[in-house]
Amino acid sequence: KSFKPVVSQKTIKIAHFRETSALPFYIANEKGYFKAENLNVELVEVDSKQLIDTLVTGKVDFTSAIAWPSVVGFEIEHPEILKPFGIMGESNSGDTIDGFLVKEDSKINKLEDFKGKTIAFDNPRGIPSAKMVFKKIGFDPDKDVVLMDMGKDIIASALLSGKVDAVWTTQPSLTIIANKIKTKIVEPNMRTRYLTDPYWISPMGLTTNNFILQNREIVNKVENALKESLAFIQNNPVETRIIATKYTPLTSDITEKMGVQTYKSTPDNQDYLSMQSIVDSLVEAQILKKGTGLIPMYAK
Amino acid sequence: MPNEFGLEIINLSKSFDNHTVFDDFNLAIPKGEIIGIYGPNGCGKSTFLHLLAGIQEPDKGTIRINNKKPKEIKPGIVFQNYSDHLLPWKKTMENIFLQEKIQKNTRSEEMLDHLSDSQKNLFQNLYPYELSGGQQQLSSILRSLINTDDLILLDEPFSSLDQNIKNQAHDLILKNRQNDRTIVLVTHDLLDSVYLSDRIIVLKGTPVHNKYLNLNTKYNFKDKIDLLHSSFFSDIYKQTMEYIAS
Amino acid sequence: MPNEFGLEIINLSKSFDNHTVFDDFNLAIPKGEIIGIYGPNGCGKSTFLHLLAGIQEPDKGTIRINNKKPKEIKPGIVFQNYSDHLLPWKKTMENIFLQEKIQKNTRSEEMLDHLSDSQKNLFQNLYPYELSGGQQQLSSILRSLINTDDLILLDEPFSSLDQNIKNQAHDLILKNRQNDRTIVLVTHDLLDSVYLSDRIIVLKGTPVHNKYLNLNTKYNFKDKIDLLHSSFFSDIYKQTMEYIAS
Amino acid sequence: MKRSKILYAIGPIAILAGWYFFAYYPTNFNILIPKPVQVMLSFKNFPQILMKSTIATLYTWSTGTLLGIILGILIGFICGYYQNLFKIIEIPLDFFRSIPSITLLPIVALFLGSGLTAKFFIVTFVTFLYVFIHTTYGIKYSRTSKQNLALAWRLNPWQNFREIIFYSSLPSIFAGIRTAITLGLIATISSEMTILGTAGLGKKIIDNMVIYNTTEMYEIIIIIGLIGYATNKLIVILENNVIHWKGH
Amino acid sequence: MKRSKILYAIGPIAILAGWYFFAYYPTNFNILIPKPVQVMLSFKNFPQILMKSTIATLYTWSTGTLLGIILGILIGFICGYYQNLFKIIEIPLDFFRSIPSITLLPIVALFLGSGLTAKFFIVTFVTFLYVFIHTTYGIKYSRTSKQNLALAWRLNPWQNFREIIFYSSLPSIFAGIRTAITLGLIATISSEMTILGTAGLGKKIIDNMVIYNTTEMYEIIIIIGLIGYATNKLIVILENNVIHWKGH
Ligand SMILES: Nc1ncnc2c1ncn2[C@@H]1O[C@H](COP(=O)(O)OP(=O)(O)OP(=O)(O)O)[C@@H](O)[C@H]1O
Ligand SMILES: Nc1ncnc2c1ncn2[C@@H]1O[C@H](COP(=O)(O)OP(=O)(O)OP(=O)(O)O)[C@@H](O)[C@H]1O
Ligand SMILES: [Mg+2]
Ligand SMILES: [Mg+2]
Repeated sequence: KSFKPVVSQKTIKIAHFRETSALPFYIANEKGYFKAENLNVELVEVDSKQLIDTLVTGKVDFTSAIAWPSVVGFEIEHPEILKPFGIMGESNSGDTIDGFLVKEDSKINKLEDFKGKTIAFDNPRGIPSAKMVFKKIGFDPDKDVVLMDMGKDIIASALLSGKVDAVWTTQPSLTIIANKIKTKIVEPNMRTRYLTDPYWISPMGLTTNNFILQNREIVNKVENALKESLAFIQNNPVETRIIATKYTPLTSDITEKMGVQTYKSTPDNQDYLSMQSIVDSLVEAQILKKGTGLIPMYAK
Repeated sequence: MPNEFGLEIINLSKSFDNHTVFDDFNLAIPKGEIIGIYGPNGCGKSTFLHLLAGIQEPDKGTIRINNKKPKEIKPGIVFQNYSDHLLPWKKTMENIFLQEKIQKNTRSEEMLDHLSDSQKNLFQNLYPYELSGGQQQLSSILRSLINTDDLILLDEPFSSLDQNIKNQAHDLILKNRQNDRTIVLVTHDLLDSVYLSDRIIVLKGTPVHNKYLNLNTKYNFKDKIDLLHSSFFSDIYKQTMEYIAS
Repeated sequence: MPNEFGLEIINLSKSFDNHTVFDDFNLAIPKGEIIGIYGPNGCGKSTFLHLLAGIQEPDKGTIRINNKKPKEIKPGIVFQNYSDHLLPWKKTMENIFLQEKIQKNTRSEEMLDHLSDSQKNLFQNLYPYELSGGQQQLSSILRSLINTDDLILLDEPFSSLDQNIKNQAHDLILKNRQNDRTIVLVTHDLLDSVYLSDRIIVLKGTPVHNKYLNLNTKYNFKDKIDLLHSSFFSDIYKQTMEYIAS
Repeated sequence: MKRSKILYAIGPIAILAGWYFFAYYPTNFNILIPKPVQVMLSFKNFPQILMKSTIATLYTWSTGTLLGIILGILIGFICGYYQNLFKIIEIPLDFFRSIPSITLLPIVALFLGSGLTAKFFIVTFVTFLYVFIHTTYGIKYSRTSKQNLALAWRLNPWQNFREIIFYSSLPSIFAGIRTAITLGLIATISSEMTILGTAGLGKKIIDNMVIYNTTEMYEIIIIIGLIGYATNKLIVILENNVIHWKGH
Repeated sequence: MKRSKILYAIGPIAILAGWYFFAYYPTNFNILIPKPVQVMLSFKNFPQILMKSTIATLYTWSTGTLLGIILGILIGFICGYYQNLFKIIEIPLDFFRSIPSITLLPIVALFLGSGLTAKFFIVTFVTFLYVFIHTTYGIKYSRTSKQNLALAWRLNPWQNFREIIFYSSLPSIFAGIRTAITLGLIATISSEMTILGTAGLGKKIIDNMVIYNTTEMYEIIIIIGLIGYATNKLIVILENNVIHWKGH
């Protein structure tokens, strides 16, 4: 790998795709935390599937949160390029991040009621965790329930037309659909309640090893700015949501009610264990061909 | 009581854009005749056949064939540009019998008796676009003669035929005369026309009004050579040329 | 020293699938002649013209026109199915001058002197598909005569013309004779052929070998009527018919 | 004429009626169907909210499509004439044609980035493909009689194209253009949905889809549909004026 | 013949060469391009890994497309003959044709659910549209001379269709079919990406995209491309055998 000289005062580019998962970056940008660190930051909007591509081809220096399958999958194909930092997820003490939506008049109120029912997941990562959860309560997840993937755009139609009995989705869809049609949320944050608490869904952001080697200082500054953001989220839930409205397509009636993910700037040992079990479950579910150790990826 | 006309045209008018081809044209022909139509290029002969065939609609006026409307009869027709009217996706023989097959689901095999073996072979094996012009025209004539009850329309049907095949075609047409069938023959060859027709209508440039020559051409000669050298024919020839030049 | 042939065919062979049309055919014609081709339907007349025009390739043999290869000359041509070979997207007059416009970027207006005003109007204002058959054929003849240097190919070019227009076409063709221009005329009308041609080649069914009648038809009559009634013509007529029947 | 206008109205009226019905009739999903009146009213705000996106979409679409059409006709002609060239590009074309552009997008983005260039490339490529195919079809099935004329006249390829083949192929080319402008519009909007770009209706669709703003979604659908319909109508009118020799 | 085979090889070889080049030449994106050899080797595992998905895709695609083609020809003929019916459906068709199916999907899903029915509906609808348009074009531009024959013979609509119009329109219909099978394949895969369905290559694409398994992604792209190419080739062979009267 070639070493390029450090260029000072250069613009730091951060890729995002206008989702709440990039909130810490939006807040740092909005509240001037990047500026305070003397960073000149540009937020670059890209397609959600292009985040890692733009990062590894050098078009940007950082990306916002990307879920484990992509990060780990890329690491397996091309080891030692990506560098995750921070973590994002859900916790029992935090907001509602995911849940099952059922029709308001549905008799389903708890996990046990799902026996014999069909559930659509708008996110393939949901299915392996759901299987583990159902196992915990004594179901055979391959027999007692039908779990299927479905595109985000049609889960509401599927629920309304009775094609499925429930849909499992995450924020902000959870709030949006609940807002739009008469539904109730069942078993919010099942992963923290039945698996591990907190349940870490993804890193907070990514950069590359190459970039760190040449720009360690900048990376530190970015991390500092994001730490400020996390504190802000903790202390200013209302303003956080106003900023979310500004940076995403979401309208205020949604952001006001929506749950915000739990973030942590540096994982500890317990977190690594929890994260690793998630990755392992992805392997078990055959979403990933094989796993990788997350600690080496995070280690500096 | 129905009238006895094979063909009756009343007050027919037809124009293209600003060019009037027929203007209040009237004609009545007894049943069962062969009628020759003779006239200069562009005087409306093909248009007349298209009107009889129901391919074009008159702007005004009435056409009756055996007292029926054009839409009620199913004419046989040889078009002036015959090669465009054979269907290239069917063998020539299928083309010849297609109209009959569609309309009556029969096949008048006896028609083939008039063909030589080599002609039969040709029509059986080749698609129309593989035939020579004259071969295409002969097959078009055959097609028009099969299965048609009231009306056969022949637009310059011998233009590509050699002497022998032309005679063959003449025989075919004469054999297919019937008491209630009108045959309309357009040709620039006056001898052919006189030879085949009972009557020749001579037209003279557009628009066609009610002034036209209506020549009786029934005769008693044994063959075409006799006819050619007869004063009967030279009379008709003179009358026709004079009328057209007038 | 180049030979003096306007048209030279050496060992020409041409088949379609398993049907041989020409088999080692040879012919040599002096420069500047009008040659009539006479023969039964399907004997290969149109195929011969297509070979001369470069539309089809011989299987074997050589063709020379004024000692040039077919690809080196730009012939004028009237096709047997003339109406298919006028371009419907251009007015008739543009069609008539198109070949010249493309090849020389000139416009031989003098050609129009031979037309009547009403003919000129017709060709100027109408698209080919709006013309009658005879009008289309006349415009095809005009197109073939304009701008062609070495060779003019006429396949049954009078089949749809009335008497007067046919005479007009005859005049046009005779006026366009040139010392180094060969005109090949295919027609089933022997009188027309004798009237126009210096020589008639009589073919007799397929395949065409080297047996054919090569009739000198130069004569000295004032007009067609004289010719028709001459013993010169009836001699040629007899010879031709006998040869074909043999 | 009056009667034919009534016929044209039947389709849209039926759709509108269906829309009204499903928006108000108590099905279990009528809540996801916005009320027609609401959608109509939302057009009031078109200038502020959707004008800019509409213009952006129209710009990408028209430029890319025009280029694709011209390339399609020209390369189609060249390939129709030089069969050898056609053989060279035939396999790659038929190969890539079948792959959904969403799959090729990441690869295209590698080479052209994910900006305007990639967007134009995709729109132009799609329209090119269909105009190209239909041009070659037009040439393939142009009448032998006309090509015999070109042979006898020794027309060179360009003369042949200009005077005969182009006109012969026009019906087929127009059919290709109608397919292409529609697919070009779809490609424009789809690529606005995924590829970064300043604005565009595709972007608005995604934004509204995320928040289930069905009213604006339907408004956008109507705008796109109207654009597609109007362009098709224009092309048909153009076609009927140009090809006066229909059937001959 | 040997020479022409070489020509056919040039395109694929050029693409392969380009692929090799970009996979090994040190650009900033060459790590995102899998090595050709790896992808070739991965075909070893095709039976276990992709066979089932391929069959699922082939099934949806072929069934939906076949239905769409038949409907397109039939309804195209009916509309070509009964201009009034055409007028009724023209506006809705040109309207919906231009809207990306991804936008219509939520609406379709409301009515047809989000299962196989919706998938078939979309594939059939897309193929129908293009075959339909090209059938009407074939009819519109079928030769006057042949229609004069139909008039003189007083053929009823069905006889006219069976004996004349169908054959006259075949070149145009085949062009439509070639467009339609490709778009049908694209529609199948795109809907497998979003609509529910256990298997299908579209699903595999999404799965592999998410985990950056570019090797299998490229394998799938190659499979789709080959399917598309092979089908196109078959159609062309069929076409050339059926339409022996080309140009006449
Ligand atoms: N494409 C083809 N395929 C097969 N046979 C053909 C083809 N073209 C011509 N032929 C055959 O070649 C022979 C000669 O045809 P050609 O058109 O030259 O005859 P011709 O002398 O012009 O006849 P006519 O006086 O009827 O015009 C015919 O028997 C015809 O069947
Ligand atoms: N579609 C059309 N548009 C305009 N004028 C037309 C159309 N069809 C025919 N005509 C005109 O009508 C007149 C008659 O044409 P028609 O074909 O009936 O003549 P014809 O008597 O058959 O001539 P010919 O002996 O040359 O075949 C011609 O002057 C022609 O220009
Ligand atoms: Mg006529
Ligand atoms: Mg001939």
